[in-house]
Amino acid sequence: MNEPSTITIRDDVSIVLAGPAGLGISTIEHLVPRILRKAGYNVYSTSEFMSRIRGGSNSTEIRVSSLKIATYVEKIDILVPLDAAALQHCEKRVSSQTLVLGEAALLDAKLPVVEVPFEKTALAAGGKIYASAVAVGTVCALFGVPAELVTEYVKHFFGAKRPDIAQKNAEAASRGFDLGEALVKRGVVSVELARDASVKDELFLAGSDAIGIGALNAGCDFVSSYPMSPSTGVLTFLAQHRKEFGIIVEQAEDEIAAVNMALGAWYAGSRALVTTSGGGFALMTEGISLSGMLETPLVVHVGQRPGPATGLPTRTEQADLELVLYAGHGEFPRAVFAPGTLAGALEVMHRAFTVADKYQIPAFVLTDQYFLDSYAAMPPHDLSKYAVTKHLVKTEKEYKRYALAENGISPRGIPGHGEGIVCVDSDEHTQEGYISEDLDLRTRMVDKRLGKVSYDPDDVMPPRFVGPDTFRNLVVCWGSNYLAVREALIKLGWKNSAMLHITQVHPFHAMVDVVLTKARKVIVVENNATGQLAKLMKLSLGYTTHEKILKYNGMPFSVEELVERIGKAIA
Amino acid sequence: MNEPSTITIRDDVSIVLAGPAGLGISTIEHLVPRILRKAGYNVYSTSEFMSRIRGGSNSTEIRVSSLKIATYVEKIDILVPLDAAALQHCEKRVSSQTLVLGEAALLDAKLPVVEVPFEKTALAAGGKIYASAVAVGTVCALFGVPAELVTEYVKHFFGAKRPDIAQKNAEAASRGFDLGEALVKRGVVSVELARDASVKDELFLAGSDAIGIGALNAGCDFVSSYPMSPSTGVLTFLAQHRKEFGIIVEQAEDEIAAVNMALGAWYAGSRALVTTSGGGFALMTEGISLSGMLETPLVVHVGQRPGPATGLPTRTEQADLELVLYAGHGEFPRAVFAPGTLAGALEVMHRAFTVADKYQIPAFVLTDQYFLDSYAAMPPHDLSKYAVTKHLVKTEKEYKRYALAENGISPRGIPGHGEGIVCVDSDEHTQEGYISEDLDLRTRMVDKRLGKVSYDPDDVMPPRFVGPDTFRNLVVCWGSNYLAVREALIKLGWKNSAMLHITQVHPFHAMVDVVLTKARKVIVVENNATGQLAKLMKLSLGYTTHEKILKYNGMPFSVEELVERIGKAIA
Amino acid sequence: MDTSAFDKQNLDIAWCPGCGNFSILDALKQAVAELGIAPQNLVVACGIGQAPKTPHYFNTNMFNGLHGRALPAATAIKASNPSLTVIAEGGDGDMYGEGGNHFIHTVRRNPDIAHIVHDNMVYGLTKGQASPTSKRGFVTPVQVDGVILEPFNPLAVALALDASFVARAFAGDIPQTVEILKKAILHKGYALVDVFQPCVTYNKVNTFKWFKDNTYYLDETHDPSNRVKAFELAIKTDAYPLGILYVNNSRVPFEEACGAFGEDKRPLFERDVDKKKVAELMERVGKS
Amino acid sequence: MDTSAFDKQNLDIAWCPGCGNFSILDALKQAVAELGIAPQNLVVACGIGQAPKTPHYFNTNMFNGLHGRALPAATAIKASNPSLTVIAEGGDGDMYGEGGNHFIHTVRRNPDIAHIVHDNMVYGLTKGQASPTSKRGFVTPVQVDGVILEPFNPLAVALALDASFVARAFAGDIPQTVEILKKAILHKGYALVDVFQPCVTYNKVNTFKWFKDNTYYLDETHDPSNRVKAFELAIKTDAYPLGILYVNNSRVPFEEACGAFGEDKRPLFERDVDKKKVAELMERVGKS
Ligand SMILES: Cc1ncc(C[n+]2csc(CCOP(=O)(O)OP(=O)(O)O)c2C)c(N)n1
Ligand SMILES: Cc1ncc(C[n+]2csc(CCOP(=O)(O)OP(=O)(O)O)c2C)c(N)n1
Ligand code: SF4
Ligand code: SF4
Ligand SMILES: [Mg+2]
Ligand SMILES: [Mg+2]
Repeated sequence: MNEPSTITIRDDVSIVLAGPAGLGISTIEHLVPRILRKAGYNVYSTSEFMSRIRGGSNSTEIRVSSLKIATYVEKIDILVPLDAAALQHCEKRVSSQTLVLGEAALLDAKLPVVEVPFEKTALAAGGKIYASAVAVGTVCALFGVPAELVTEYVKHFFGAKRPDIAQKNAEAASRGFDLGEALVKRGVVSVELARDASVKDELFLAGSDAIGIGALNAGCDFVSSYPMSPSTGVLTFLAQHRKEFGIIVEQAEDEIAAVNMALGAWYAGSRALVTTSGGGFALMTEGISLSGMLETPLVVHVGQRPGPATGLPTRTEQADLELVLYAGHGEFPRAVFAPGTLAGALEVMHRAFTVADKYQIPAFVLTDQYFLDSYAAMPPHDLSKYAVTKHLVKTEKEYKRYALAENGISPRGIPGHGEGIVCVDSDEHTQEGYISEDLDLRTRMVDKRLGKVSYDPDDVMPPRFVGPDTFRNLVVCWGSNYLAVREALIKLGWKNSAMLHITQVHPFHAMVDVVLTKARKVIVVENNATGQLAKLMKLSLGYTTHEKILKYNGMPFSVEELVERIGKAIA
Repeated sequence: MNEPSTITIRDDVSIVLAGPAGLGISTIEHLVPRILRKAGYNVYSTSEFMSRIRGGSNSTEIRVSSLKIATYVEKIDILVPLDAAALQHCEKRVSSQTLVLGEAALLDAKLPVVEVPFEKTALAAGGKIYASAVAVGTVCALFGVPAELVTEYVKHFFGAKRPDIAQKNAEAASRGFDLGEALVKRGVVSVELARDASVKDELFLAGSDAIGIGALNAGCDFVSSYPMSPSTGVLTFLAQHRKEFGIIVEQAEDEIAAVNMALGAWYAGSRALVTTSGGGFALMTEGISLSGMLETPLVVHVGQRPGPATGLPTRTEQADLELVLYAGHGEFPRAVFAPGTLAGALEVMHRAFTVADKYQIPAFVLTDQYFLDSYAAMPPHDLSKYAVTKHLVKTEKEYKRYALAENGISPRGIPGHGEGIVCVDSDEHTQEGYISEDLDLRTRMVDKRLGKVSYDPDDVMPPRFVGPDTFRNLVVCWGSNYLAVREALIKLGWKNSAMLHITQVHPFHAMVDVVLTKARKVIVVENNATGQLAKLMKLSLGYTTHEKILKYNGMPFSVEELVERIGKAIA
Repeated sequence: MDTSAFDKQNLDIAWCPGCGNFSILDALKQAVAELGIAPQNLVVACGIGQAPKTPHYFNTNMFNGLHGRALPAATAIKASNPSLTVIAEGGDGDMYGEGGNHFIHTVRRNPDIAHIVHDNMVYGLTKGQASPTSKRGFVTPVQVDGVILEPFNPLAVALALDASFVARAFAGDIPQTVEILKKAILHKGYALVDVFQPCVTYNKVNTFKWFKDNTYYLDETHDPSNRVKAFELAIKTDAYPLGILYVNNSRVPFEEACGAFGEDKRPLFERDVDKKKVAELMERVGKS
Repeated sequence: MDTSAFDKQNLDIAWCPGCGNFSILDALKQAVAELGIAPQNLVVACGIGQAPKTPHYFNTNMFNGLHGRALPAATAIKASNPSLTVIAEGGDGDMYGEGGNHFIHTVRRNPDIAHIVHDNMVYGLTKGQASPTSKRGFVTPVQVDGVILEPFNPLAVALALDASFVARAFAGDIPQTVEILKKAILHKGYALVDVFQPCVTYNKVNTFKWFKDNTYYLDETHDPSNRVKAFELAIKTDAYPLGILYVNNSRVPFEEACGAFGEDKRPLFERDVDKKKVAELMERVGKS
């Protein structure tokens, strides 16, 4: 096969590394973005992978850009397939503008491949397992990263394990670097990309990290969960930092135990978090209702993945909004958040804990696999602005847990803190918390619980409006689609259109209504098959969505796809 | 205290028996309606009771009428309180028109009481425990029932136990009868009520019985459930008749086992039912989603009670509509029914099994405590008209469980029936039923599953429209409120108003839209606090309800209450 | 013993006259009174059924949660604030049926709680269906021809999982039950007390008399450190042993092992989040 | 033995090379082939994890349900059609963690199914967290300082509930595993086979070698009718016995006891509802 002619990539590069699970791809995934960032580039990375531990075909996209981007694109500028299956896996995304690097013979390629002897070089460096380090070197070289930066970082990364392995990998990376440099010199590829001085101040975080940090920063001190992709990353993150923060992180026997532990913990004064995915959350439904009845706060993070049932465990979707909105028998208030950015995740976690505690209700944070497993840069973020207030009282002798207060919120005492005793009851109950069949009291207690939803406007998170004030079309989205929709609209030049990201999905902030009223045409973008936010807008505010842009194959929206579909919708 | 002057009760009598649990009230409850029916009266009975086995105050209302009624009224014409607490319990419902029968001293009564020495007479008849039989005799005598009919029926009822006890009870009833006759002769009370020849052809059934019979008639042959009020009656009914029908009725260790057993049973060709209440259903949420993904049919009966959490276990409410509408993570179709009459329950059970089987989806039947625990008369009903079709195929060698069919419905094979093998999978899957990460196939499988909702119009149950065709106001209700709303409107003389009972709550029959379009004012009557049907009408059809008549203290609507509240709304 | 600190006034107790639950309530009040526990420091977590109504009838903190789910809540309460005395209480259906999974895993987790199960071998509150401990042949409205499942054996299962304290009591004997409960509460770690409790309304087979006739107390000759011997006793069905079958003092309670109470002994609610530490963590993670 | 009736073509097996699951798959295929079971009459019900993928890789009816929920489904499948051979299969997390309640109650219920648990002492599919059978001290990304819970002991728990068949196998020995599986499948009633299975990716402690070094086969001297002795063996942690620990042939399988297959032996799906009988019932109930 022939080498392609020179490719020049400007301002925005998408590198995709693909290969079977367990073949070192996760090493490349980790190293390349971090080295490029050290070199001063804006970097973003996102992975898609199969529900298996070894084999199959996974891929990671690393976007490097002159701009601050953090979204998935379909196009591939540079593809590094680690085996033939990987190349096939990415085939649809390969165009004549794609540079495929690798060993043609090994890849069984029908496409033109720029011959780069990763494996041969690895063998020379000491063994096949160094192929990933070679690839790291090659890719970094294309971006003109200084050679020492690469080898030093590689050494630093492996250093933790064993110095000899670190040295070998650094050597392999160095050899790979030479291969990449040669490509540049030969003029096969040239990358023209602006560096960005602010990168060094930024933090490079996964969505999971942000949720975990956000929880700690909101005073979370108790975590009870059962592993379930894609939410396990949050559990792992918090477990890793458990000791440092003196918090409890317990893997429960099942999700039902997890949610009931969390309620026990809140009852005793802790601030508990449960992290799960749709199927696990489904099992917590009764516990959610218990939170509603006990008026014991609860925060649950739900990392969405495609359902129903087991579905596609490692893929992404936004189809559990209705699940969390209506989970639990009987009627009681709740709050639902869905962050669109890392900073948003930090804020949302704080709001979820605050609202849950202040209003004594369950609060849910909805993310998805795409959000949790992607790494993006975040500008410095002041965490201290999120004050943690524990809405607790020291009890007096005659303390009544469910004292009928004007606003429905009875001061919350906890056992062992004060003179009183604290009784909470899942039956309908008296002000003291004892089982009761007084049917007039029943009505008052229902009114008390439901009355709490008239939130202080300060406690509802406003949506994010972006675009010209004089818009005709409004593109509405929630959760992880924020940045992709924004980038698509920027690419489309806005054209009389604006966007609204609903970060608190329930209850809606008053501004949602205000903005919707102005729109002539409402377009909703959702990663599901039935348009759950559109339904909620109809139900809560009476708005009919004119066009729904939906996707439910397990992948997130790409920017190109949104440019095309939104473009058509606003044409 | 003085005796009240003569009371004449015409056409519609409400007798209320009240007392602590475990004191023979259930005997009276059982006997009086049946004896009065044998005497040719239209009878209805409904109970309200506490969540305790002994003590407290429960009451049963027995309505006897010239008309065919089957609803709860607030007024009490004749009250038989068995103790002081019982009298207090019913106090609010007692008016100057109420005849209170009993022993004033025992009742610690502030109200006028017609002295009837139930206890003294019982002692004379052999012991305090015969007081209930005495009361049965007294009440029946007021209605001019022949004495032998009373004693014979009492003997027949107790006969099953021990003949000597039967004899003693009959004697006590006879003595009670004399007391009643004396009251009539003394002119204290006179009841003027038409007998109805058709009563003898009718069946007197509880809602629970109708659900159970309906299930058997729909070919239900497997029941797996966990006890939970008020749904346990259905489980008990089916367990009692298990042997006779050669079916399996198993008490599961928990609700999760119950729903997964039911799915296993359907997979193997059985027609399984689960009966539960809101809290138990909440635990089945993940299993509901499994039904959606496996395309394995499922029928769940949910007897609603007030929530959240444990709530009021023995009371009534209609607050789990949203729970069943949205239960389960991911997106998949379902059907929801809520019968308003006994005949409706028979039909609905058949429809639920039929739709579940034909479309391979979960189907839900929503009732409530009020519906399940009330006894009403039903005209003769031809059960044979509900044909049972098992939508099963004998498999061929290359059978594919999820063959992509035009209408989304793949012929359903079962193991051990044919040449093929039958594989169902909770992961996204191939046509053969094996786990797959083919993302294009994913989209097709979602479309296949969701595409099934375009039901054959014959498979959707039409709503019940009652009233003048030229109406302005439309009163909409669902489930157990049908008869109370109808009676209230009849009492109100319709006044430009009609009613619509939505028996299949999801998906709506096309006629729902047609009727709603004609209404100038839409009034919704629901036994919950947030108007869940009203929300669904807004979401599905875009209709805003002008007025909601809601109640959520654990009691059903009384006719009087609806006359007042609907009357105001349509004024 | 003066139990007045735990007494409540104007109680309308929902149990049937003669129910074994009254004795368990009395024994429990007496046990906590004798141990000198303040009501403010006692928490009873319970589920749904007749048994879990117990904490409604005396002066204590109460977490009355869901049917079957008291144990996870109790575990978390104790872990959140180890200075509290925590009891999980419920019926045989509650704890071994609906809550069976929590039972086995709480034994493994070993929080320092006393676990009191009112074992009446029937579902009382829902009117008499079989419970996991119902004997074979027990006839109910659902088990029309009698129970066909092997009865659940809570003691044997606890022993199989090396529970740190395994005992059985009989509600018909308050003084002995008080002693057993006191030991269970004092025991450091998970302590199971399965209490035989007559249900006078729905269990006409396993009556007061039946329990009296079919039980005996273990005497000093019994060695509670012998797990195999305890198992042998636990699976006997001719006569059921009462008393403490097994104690394993080598197990560390969950809240001690979980790592949150190393240097800092304060309950979690008294601690404040160290914002600087969070910021440092974010910096470290984000710039790695 | 020719297992071709169970072979599938063009398989893309998702397990790691060297995983113990391959051997269990081979052993199972061989066992059912040797027993002459037709694929059409075999049903494998399973949950979610690496282990429950097994029926995707051979020719059999499959009910691949939810994580932890295979046993209730398997029980109902067998009861709906007793002529099927039914196996429930899954991992240690699946069957003893999420599904723990079904495990204990299925032992009590005693359906005639073989229950095969791939016990790798770790959560494989979700990348290496502790499972209920993980040993103390086992370090994972969540159990950062090692497991602090007492390991779940499936054999001892099964014995505590008088399971009708209790065995342990080791994936490293296919021929013996085949024999044990055959006996379990032939056994009339619930049969537990806990199979030690090395996970080469996430369990670097309990490796092939570890299992080899820490297990031994029971010999003829072992009396499988002795429940106490079996318990004594089951709680040993110095060396783990392999083979059949316990058999109780006196227990009647659930589907026989449930009353639906008295005279009429047909599976439920072959029966039609007798509408006349329903009408008569309605008449009887409604006119009582
Ligand atoms: C999830 C759920 N399922 C079922 C019930 C109904 N329920 C309440 S108590 C109970 C069983 C009571 O039996 P047990 O636990 O033995 O307590 P007892 O009344 O005998 O003391 C049941 C099934 C419930 N409240 N919640
Ligand atoms: C309700 C629910 N919770 C959690 C999960 C995620 N999950 C899938 S497999 C698994 C554990 C796997 O461990 P094990 O059962 O031991 O099987 P193995 O992979 O080790 O064979 C978990 C937690 C799930 N699928 N469903
Ligand atoms: S039903 Fe049984 S357990 Fe419940 S209170 Fe009555 S006697 Fe006690
Ligand atoms: S992760 Fe472990 S159990 Fe799973 S396939 Fe790999 S080796 Fe086997
Ligand atoms: Mg009980
Ligand atoms: Mg495992």
